[in-house]
Amino acid sequence: MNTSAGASEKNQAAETGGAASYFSALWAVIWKDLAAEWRSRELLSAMLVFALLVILIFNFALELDALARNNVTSGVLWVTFAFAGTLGLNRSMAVEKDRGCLDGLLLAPVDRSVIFFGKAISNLVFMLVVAAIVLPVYSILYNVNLFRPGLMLVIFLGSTGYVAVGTLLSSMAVQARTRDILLPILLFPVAIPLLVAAVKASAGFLQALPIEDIRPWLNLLGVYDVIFIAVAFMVFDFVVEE
Amino acid sequence: MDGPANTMVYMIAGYAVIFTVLLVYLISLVIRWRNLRQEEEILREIEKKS
Amino acid sequence: MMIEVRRLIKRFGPKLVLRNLEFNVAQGEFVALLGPNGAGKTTFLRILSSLSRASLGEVRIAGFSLPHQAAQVRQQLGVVSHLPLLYGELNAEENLRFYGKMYAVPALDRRINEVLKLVGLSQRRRDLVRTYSRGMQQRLTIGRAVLHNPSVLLMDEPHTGLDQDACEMLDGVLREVAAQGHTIVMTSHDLARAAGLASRFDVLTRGSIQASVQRTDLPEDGLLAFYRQALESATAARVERSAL
Amino acid sequence: MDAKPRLLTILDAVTALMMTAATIMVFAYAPMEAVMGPVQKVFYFHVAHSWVGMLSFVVAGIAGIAYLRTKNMKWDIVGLATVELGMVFMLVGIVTGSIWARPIWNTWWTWDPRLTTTTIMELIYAAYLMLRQGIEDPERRARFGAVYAIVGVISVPLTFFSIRIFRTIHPVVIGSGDAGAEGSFDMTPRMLQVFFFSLITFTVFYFDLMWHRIRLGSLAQRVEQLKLRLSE
Repeated sequence: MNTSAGASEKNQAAETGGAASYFSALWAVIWKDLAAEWRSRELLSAMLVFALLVILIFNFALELDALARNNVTSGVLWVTFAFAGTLGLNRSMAVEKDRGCLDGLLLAPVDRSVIFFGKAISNLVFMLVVAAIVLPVYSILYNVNLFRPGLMLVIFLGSTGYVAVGTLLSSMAVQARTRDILLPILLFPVAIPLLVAAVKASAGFLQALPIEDIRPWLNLLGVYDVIFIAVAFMVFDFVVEE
Repeated sequence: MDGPANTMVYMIAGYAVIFTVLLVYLISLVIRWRNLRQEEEILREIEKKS
Repeated sequence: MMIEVRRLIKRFGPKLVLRNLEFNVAQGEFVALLGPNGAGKTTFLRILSSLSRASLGEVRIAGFSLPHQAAQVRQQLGVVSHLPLLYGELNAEENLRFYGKMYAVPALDRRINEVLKLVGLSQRRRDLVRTYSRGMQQRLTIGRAVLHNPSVLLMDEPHTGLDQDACEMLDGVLREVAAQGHTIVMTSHDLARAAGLASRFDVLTRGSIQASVQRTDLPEDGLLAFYRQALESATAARVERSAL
Repeated sequence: MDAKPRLLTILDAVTALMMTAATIMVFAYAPMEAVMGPVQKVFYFHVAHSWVGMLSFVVAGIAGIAYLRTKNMKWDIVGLATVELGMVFMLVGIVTGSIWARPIWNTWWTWDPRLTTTTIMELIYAAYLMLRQGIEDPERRARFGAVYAIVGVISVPLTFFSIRIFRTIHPVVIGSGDAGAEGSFDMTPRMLQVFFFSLITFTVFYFDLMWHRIRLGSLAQRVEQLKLRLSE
């Protein structure tokens, strides 16, 4: 048996092509999520319809007249993203869990962080797609211009932190008996600093406040992203490995 | 008239809350302890029999 | 030895699921792991496949030990569980391509063609997996498991939920896979099915291997008798132990 | 381990003595505050409770890390014990704070950073308990609990800062802080003595309760194991 010789060869290959095979596997995870979603559009359509419904309900609940709108737009947007986000996060993990695909991913000879980052990035894409559709709709419905580069930055930073924590927590939630209700309960309290900062920063850009007033919130968003990506990266192994 | 405000009621309420909650928690500890001991004994009996 | 397991113990809380299990499989063997429900077959297979950790004991696969060299072990393993591990919204080819990238399979396109031919799904390669019958899914699952040419193939009840015809087709695929020199461990509670496939039969009950026999040493139609005897002696041993 | 350890009995006695002493000090030794009157006396125990609540959540994070490193079930019992205690103490902290705020700030509730943060902490640990409830397998329950405790304890300071950027009206008791905050006061030496004595007393009380709660946790674990073994 040439197993040992073959192994050392394989080791060498892993060392030289480590980064390349890491990113090829990472891309494979992202690609299969996006391709599957492109076929069924199950998750995105659910997220979108839900997001639009939330905005509609806010319209009547808050009587979004022109004056009120300026103040609450960022709040309404982030509540919408957060709710639609949990919907997507839950579903995207449940799909893996139900057909045993999570085991399939874990069986692959790749670092666990590939699975985490792959799922997180595809979740991020879903959230950004929802945002990309909600923003123009909101702009038209309420006649406000939401297309400001600052706001885009905030949405990107906020969504990044949200999916980092959300992917970690959803991979725990789907393994619990109460999985359908658990994710928002786990996610919202730890995402509060992120949501506060995102709402405030968005409002700042919408009201065209000077950048000095917005910077603390942007910093907070950045710090949250860095800390929670690092933490999730470190503890994800413990969530998926028995 | 610049003496201390009359806030005696709030003080009493505050300490009443503190001591009540702590007492309730202590009692819950004792009750849980007892129930578990009973359960443990019953289970040990069953284990012996089987 | 392709698989070496020494004094393996697995406990769930206080529950001992595997007790001092010893198990060795040589290169090219096809071992059927038989045993009643709840004997620990699935748990054992999950430990071999690196999805679960042993509480104590030593597991070596293709010379690599678990869990420290899990990545190397995983490269050597193909696993078929009772769930399909396939994505319903992708077609057969895309499923294989995805797993091929995860395993960094070289010359992937050619390999995918080979595998699809092996499991007889070349015609339906572009159909979404969710439209497949249970039998076709199971064949694709096996294709997925052998895609990266693993030296060891682990299968947990691969015949579950299949009708007679599908079982026959699956058996055909399995024989071909075995003929390619893969080492195979398959759990089953269907003795007749296992009898037609495996080269060795091990009985796992009460958390350890109670008996093992080579196909060549088995009398004609003797698997059932052998299996019954193994279970009885295990029960007798337990009664003796508890009487002491 | 069934018999109560001697040291625990001693600790119980010491705690009881200190609690009595602290209570007497608050009512008989601490001077009346000139502006706020008697309600200011709530402050001694209020701060002590909040401090213990904080402490216990930090311990939960540490126990979580320790569990993930060692996989020793003891740390899981410690984690659950400290979360439960933290919830009780923090609840008292919040309620007493609210009672104090009513006459001083003229409102039961303000969205000030400390109040809000502590409330969110309660929610985080309520979620922690719900997560545990949803998982049967003790080993997985411990693992997930540990992960969530770590995530929780990291998010708390961030929550605090995020709300801190809003203007606070909570008095900063130690350090100069924003002196303009309404309801702040200078502590006389006697007040300081009572204050620190309360802090120490409640810290001792925490460790005493932890010991009891860990014993309860071990007992619960034994019972669960017995049940599992019998259901085999």
